[in-house]
Amino acid sequence: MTTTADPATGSAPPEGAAAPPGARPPRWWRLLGRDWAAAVAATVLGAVLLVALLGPLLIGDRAVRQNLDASLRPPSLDHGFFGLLGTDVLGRSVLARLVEGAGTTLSVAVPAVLCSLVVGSALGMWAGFHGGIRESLAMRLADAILSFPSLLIAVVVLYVFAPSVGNLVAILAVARIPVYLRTARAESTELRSRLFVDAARTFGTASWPIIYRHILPIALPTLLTVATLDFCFVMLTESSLSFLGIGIQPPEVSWGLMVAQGRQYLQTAWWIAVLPGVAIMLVTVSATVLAAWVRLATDPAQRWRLTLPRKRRGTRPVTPEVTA
Amino acid sequence: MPASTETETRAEERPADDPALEVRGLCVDLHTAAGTVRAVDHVGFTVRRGRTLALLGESGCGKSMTAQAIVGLLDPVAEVTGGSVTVAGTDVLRLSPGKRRKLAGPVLSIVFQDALTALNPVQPVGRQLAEPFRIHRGLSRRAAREKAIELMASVGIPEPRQRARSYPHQFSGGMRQRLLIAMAVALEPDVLLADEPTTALDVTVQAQIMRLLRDLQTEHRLAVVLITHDLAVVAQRADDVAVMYAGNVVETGPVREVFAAPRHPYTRGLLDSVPEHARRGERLPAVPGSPPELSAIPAGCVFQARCPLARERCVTERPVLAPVGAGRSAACHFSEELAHA
Amino acid sequence: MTTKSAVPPTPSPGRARASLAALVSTTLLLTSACAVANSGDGGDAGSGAGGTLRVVLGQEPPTLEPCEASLTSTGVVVRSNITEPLIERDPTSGELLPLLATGWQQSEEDPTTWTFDIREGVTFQNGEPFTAEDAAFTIDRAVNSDLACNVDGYVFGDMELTAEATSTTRLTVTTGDPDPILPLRLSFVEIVPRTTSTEAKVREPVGTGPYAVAEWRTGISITLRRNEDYWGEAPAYSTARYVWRAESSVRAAMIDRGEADIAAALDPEDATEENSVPYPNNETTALRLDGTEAPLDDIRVRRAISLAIDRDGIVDTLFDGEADPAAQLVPRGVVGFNDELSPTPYDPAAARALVDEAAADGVPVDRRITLIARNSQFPRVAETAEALQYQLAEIGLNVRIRMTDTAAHLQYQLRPFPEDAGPVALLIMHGNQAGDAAFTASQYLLAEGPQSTFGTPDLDQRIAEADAVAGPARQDAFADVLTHQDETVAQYAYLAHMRGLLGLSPSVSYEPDPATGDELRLAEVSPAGDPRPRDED
Amino acid sequence: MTVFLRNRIASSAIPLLFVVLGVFCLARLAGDPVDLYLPLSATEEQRAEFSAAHGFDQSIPAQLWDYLGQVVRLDFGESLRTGQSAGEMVLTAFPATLQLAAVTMVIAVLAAILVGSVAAYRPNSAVDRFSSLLAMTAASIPDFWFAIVGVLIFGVSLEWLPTSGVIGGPEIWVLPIATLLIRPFGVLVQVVRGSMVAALSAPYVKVARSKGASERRVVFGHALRNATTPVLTVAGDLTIGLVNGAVVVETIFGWPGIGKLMIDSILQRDFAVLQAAVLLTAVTIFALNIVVDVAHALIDARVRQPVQA
Repeated sequence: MTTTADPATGSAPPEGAAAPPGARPPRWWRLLGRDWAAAVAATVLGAVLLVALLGPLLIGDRAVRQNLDASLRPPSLDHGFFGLLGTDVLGRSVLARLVEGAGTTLSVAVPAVLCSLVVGSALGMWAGFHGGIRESLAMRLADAILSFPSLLIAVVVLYVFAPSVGNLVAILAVARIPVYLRTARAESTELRSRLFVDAARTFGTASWPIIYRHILPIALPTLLTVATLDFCFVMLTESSLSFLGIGIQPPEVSWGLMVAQGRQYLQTAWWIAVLPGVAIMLVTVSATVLAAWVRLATDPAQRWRLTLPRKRRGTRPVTPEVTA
Repeated sequence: MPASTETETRAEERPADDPALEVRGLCVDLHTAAGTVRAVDHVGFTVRRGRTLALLGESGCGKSMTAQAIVGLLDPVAEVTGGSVTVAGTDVLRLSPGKRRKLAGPVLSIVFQDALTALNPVQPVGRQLAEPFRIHRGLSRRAAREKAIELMASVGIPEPRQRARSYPHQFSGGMRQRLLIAMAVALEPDVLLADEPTTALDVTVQAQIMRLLRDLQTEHRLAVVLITHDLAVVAQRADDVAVMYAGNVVETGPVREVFAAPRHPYTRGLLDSVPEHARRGERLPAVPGSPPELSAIPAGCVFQARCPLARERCVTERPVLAPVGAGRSAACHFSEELAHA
Repeated sequence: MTTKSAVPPTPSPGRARASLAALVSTTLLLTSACAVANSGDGGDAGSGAGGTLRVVLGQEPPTLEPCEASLTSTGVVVRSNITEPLIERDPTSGELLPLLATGWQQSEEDPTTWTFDIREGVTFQNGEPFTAEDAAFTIDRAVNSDLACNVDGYVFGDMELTAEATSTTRLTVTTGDPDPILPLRLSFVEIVPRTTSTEAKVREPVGTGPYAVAEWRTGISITLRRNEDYWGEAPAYSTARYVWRAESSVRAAMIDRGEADIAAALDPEDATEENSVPYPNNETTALRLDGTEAPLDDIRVRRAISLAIDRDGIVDTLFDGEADPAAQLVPRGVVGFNDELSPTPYDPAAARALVDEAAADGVPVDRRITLIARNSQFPRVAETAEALQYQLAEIGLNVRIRMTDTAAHLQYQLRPFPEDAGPVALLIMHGNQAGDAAFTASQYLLAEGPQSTFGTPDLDQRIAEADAVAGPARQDAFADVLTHQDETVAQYAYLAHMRGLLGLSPSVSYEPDPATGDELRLAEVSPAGDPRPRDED
Repeated sequence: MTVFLRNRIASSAIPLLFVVLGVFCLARLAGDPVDLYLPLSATEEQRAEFSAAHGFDQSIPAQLWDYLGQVVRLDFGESLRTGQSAGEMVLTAFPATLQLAAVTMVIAVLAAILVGSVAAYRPNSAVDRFSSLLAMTAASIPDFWFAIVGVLIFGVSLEWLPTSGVIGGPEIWVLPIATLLIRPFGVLVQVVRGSMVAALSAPYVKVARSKGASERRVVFGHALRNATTPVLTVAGDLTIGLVNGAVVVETIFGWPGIGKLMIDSILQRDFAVLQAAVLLTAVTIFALNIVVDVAHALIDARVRQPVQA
């Protein structure tokens, strides 16, 4: 299948262009360097990750240190580094809280997305690969989860059991499983019908190796794209739960909680809600941009797009202009 | 080139010996990560009505890109940087996209190799076959549909009226290729480019498809450019051949003469590597070594690295495609030596 | 999705197009035909005299059943608007005033019997005349029926009570034990006609009030129409319409925009001079400390907690100054309020010393205390909890916050308390709307009180004694109870006497009183520039 | 198709039962409603009486059995909070949510197809980058934040729109729809763009161009329909999210929809209403999934018929 190297009809790189035989593909950071948007996105994400990991060491207890006399100070240079982004109603440094919140936010969103990604994808690919009763079982399971009010689970877990980050992650993860399940199912159903899987199956290989070796690599880019979108969704849901009072519990702080609590001060102290909102936005936009880029960069059939000189990116895909 | 010997079945505005397609000095540049490289380098050839030119070469030699440049369907990384493509007396490269679209179908048409992906999977085939009539003839939905059914019958699809409602995945590979060909010849174009139309098919079906192409060519007096890597197909089907190597045409001429006495070491290498009779369906046999990367094409002869005859001159001076006999040309400093070898 | 035929029938593209068209038209139909929106009734025309008074509440009343009127969200609409009690209590002075009863008297010889003179010439909104029989019926329905009325539990507890009409204008009420404050209790009973169901609660009641229910569009609005046959002074507005928005900022925006004339309970950050007025709402906030669990079982720790709270700081920053630091569970104006108590000063050093002292005696002061507060209990409750948590942590206590919803909060508030909850500091807000500390003491101070975690026999004794007396002696007795609780029990670390913020459009004139949050008297609202005297007959 | 529908509907019954079961049990885990509905000082007898009257004194399996018996007779019980029939309350609230969801999704899908196609037509062009950024930003704005800012700007400062409510002309729809729209729009633009880029680089698009098809015909006649499948799936999921309760929008704008009803009944432990609401939304969601599947089949013949080997 892969021996037909002539790409005349596909969207593959034109002959010999991007990947001449034996040539190393351009290193990823060189590709990244060529795409300023992806480079900026990677920088932002890297910085956030760094802040989330190291920030708490630098800020000490400033995220929770209250000073009722310093309530609602607007962002200014007058009150030192930690007064740079103003204070909240309890006189806590918004900057310190943003730093502290980065860790909490990521430690909710990342595990939640990963859990639902892994469980949902595995179930979905398994279901799509086998079809039949197993497929409809998995799909109805997805339907059931989707139609189950996740708010109820949240209320029960948070009010009846201990409200903890772990429980929050579990709720968010379970609620998002169907999305991956359905996506993975769709991909693997389509792939199942392709010859190479059939061939592999007739040799008596067990199903998981086939799924792992043949289906996963092809379904993964789509699943990862969904996961990035979901990353944003999870952060926003966490915020909505805080809006309804059942999210992260103070004095822990997350961006979502900051937005939810700060919404009351939109008119009087915009910085409390807007800054964490911007942080959520920056992270999700960066994640999406980077995911789109990774998808291009890891797809041999699409990678050539990244190698285009900037000025030609926008030219229409048909009828080349004549320059001769 | 010898004039067509086929009987003319219909009146023609243009003189019979006027070339239907004339490509001159066509250059295509690729913009890659490593920089801009030339993928098609001053390629030129001529095809007359009713005749078939085979564009022969290994994968990656630029033959498909040449075809796509001619029909104006290059990917955005590729850019035509020079030359002319004259069809029906006009250089299509200088036309506006709109005017060019008007020629696509009635004048210039192309058949792609993988019919499964080349047919729209979510449209019934009848609708896809009817599309040229809707676009260029402005026929009503119903009339175009009738035309499509006729067309399906003419390429040998059984029960065309029922099958028109089916979708591409419900046809076998050979049938799909027939549909694709039918779509390409729907408006009886002057020039048909067939880009490896049989690669994805098994041997018996390949023969049927080639027969179909020949019948259609005879019927409509098509000028056919057959892009292939299959020597046997060239030998049986083409009148003329243009051998491509690393973006350059290295030898052209009537098939019989070129195959009998190649005047370029690459052509010769190709033929030599086929034991006695070239077998149909076989991949292009290996000439020792591999073609140069496009980014590292030497200054002199493009074939020097693999050429048994390579000498000092080949390193510094690139041979031009020069006449080596009646209707034949080769791009080798030592083509005379080959003639006597 | 597999079919057996070799060439299966396939839908023509026309069919797909038709289904798209169907989808679009269904959507349009759905949006245009259904009844939620686009059903404006033009009643929004403004608030001129005789126009519509527009009130925005925080939530839709679950019901308008009068015997549920002690529920704030029901009472604010029903009380004194749709229905009226026999006696009303002046929210400011605490004085009892005649309403549907013109006079009342406790029998000299039998202190368990009270007689009430019933006002004549009053008719219900359904045209029926109001008589003593209706009053007797209402009391019986509220207290003795199987309806499980809120007012029954809230005001009467398990009192025995019989009501009897001796004539059309005279009502006799008999209690099991002598009850000096029966008239006050009866001020919570909203009178309904005899024809009201005793089997089920009614959603849209009939009463004698200045307004009658005109229309209740579930989820959208409640419209009241002026009762033209009202026995008292006619209110200024011919109609009143209630809507509800959960977000304070939206309620404030509606006032600012002129979409509403009155908005219930604004948060401080949404309130401006132009759109709101503050009013004391009788609510007091405090931390209830569970004296049965270490380390809270040590009075030094409880006192330390009181010392650790920066009441002035919290009042100034979190409540925007719209509250007063509290020294007791009842606000001024309630019988039993002790003028001599002053709020514990903020003294973290002293508090820390107390904690250290307790720790030295082996009290496990580092045991984790759970600070439980309820979402939207009062504005900025989460911030208040965080401030308390921080201040308690500053004196060396280990406190975590748990925000709950009402149902979960109630489990901690009411006996029986959840087991294994550990030491709990519950943030409570107590509103004594009856104006008598007896209601507070029986709930919050008795050792076995439904909302009390512990107490002392001595305190119980004093409460019982105070409850039996009336007049000035009652005031002194309850004042003494409150002091005693502070000195020997210290179950509560008081926070503040709260004030509410009522959104008020400049186009209307209304003066909120301490009861406004529970009982918004529409008849007292008038267009601006036409101030109506409050009818305090 | 009928066989397919029948199987789908039949196979939905069991998960539906699980949903009902789950909600029933979880709701009871969430706490006893007795305290909420009885006065603070209610006596033990009153509590017992209340519990008995509503069946809370029985074991959960017994309660469930009774409940299922009622549901079969389409009796969903009575709201503890309002005393109304739970079924009636839910049916009154549902249209408001459905209207919001339907209008939002129609606008979101159409707008996303337009913007996404334009972006995909020239991948990585300025237009593409701008619209993708717009979409991503839209998708990452917290909805309650957007709603409140919208109220403050358009309701109070500019006075263009009413702040909230459902009484009035078409203008009352603007802010709630806009709030609901941002996320589905943002997500769908990215999905449309992604699948359109793939579709536009497919060989059949080249073939269409080789037939002289106009760019409009290429984009909307050939590529779009091929790109619909993922869009349809995602749009279905997003619609489910909306049907399951536009809680935030309903709360802020005072829309009497099912989301608000559901959260209220959760907070008020109003089991009958909660169960009826979940049952109704679950049925709707199952139906919606079936509709999406049928739409898939209508759009793509390969879903209907097995691929020929």
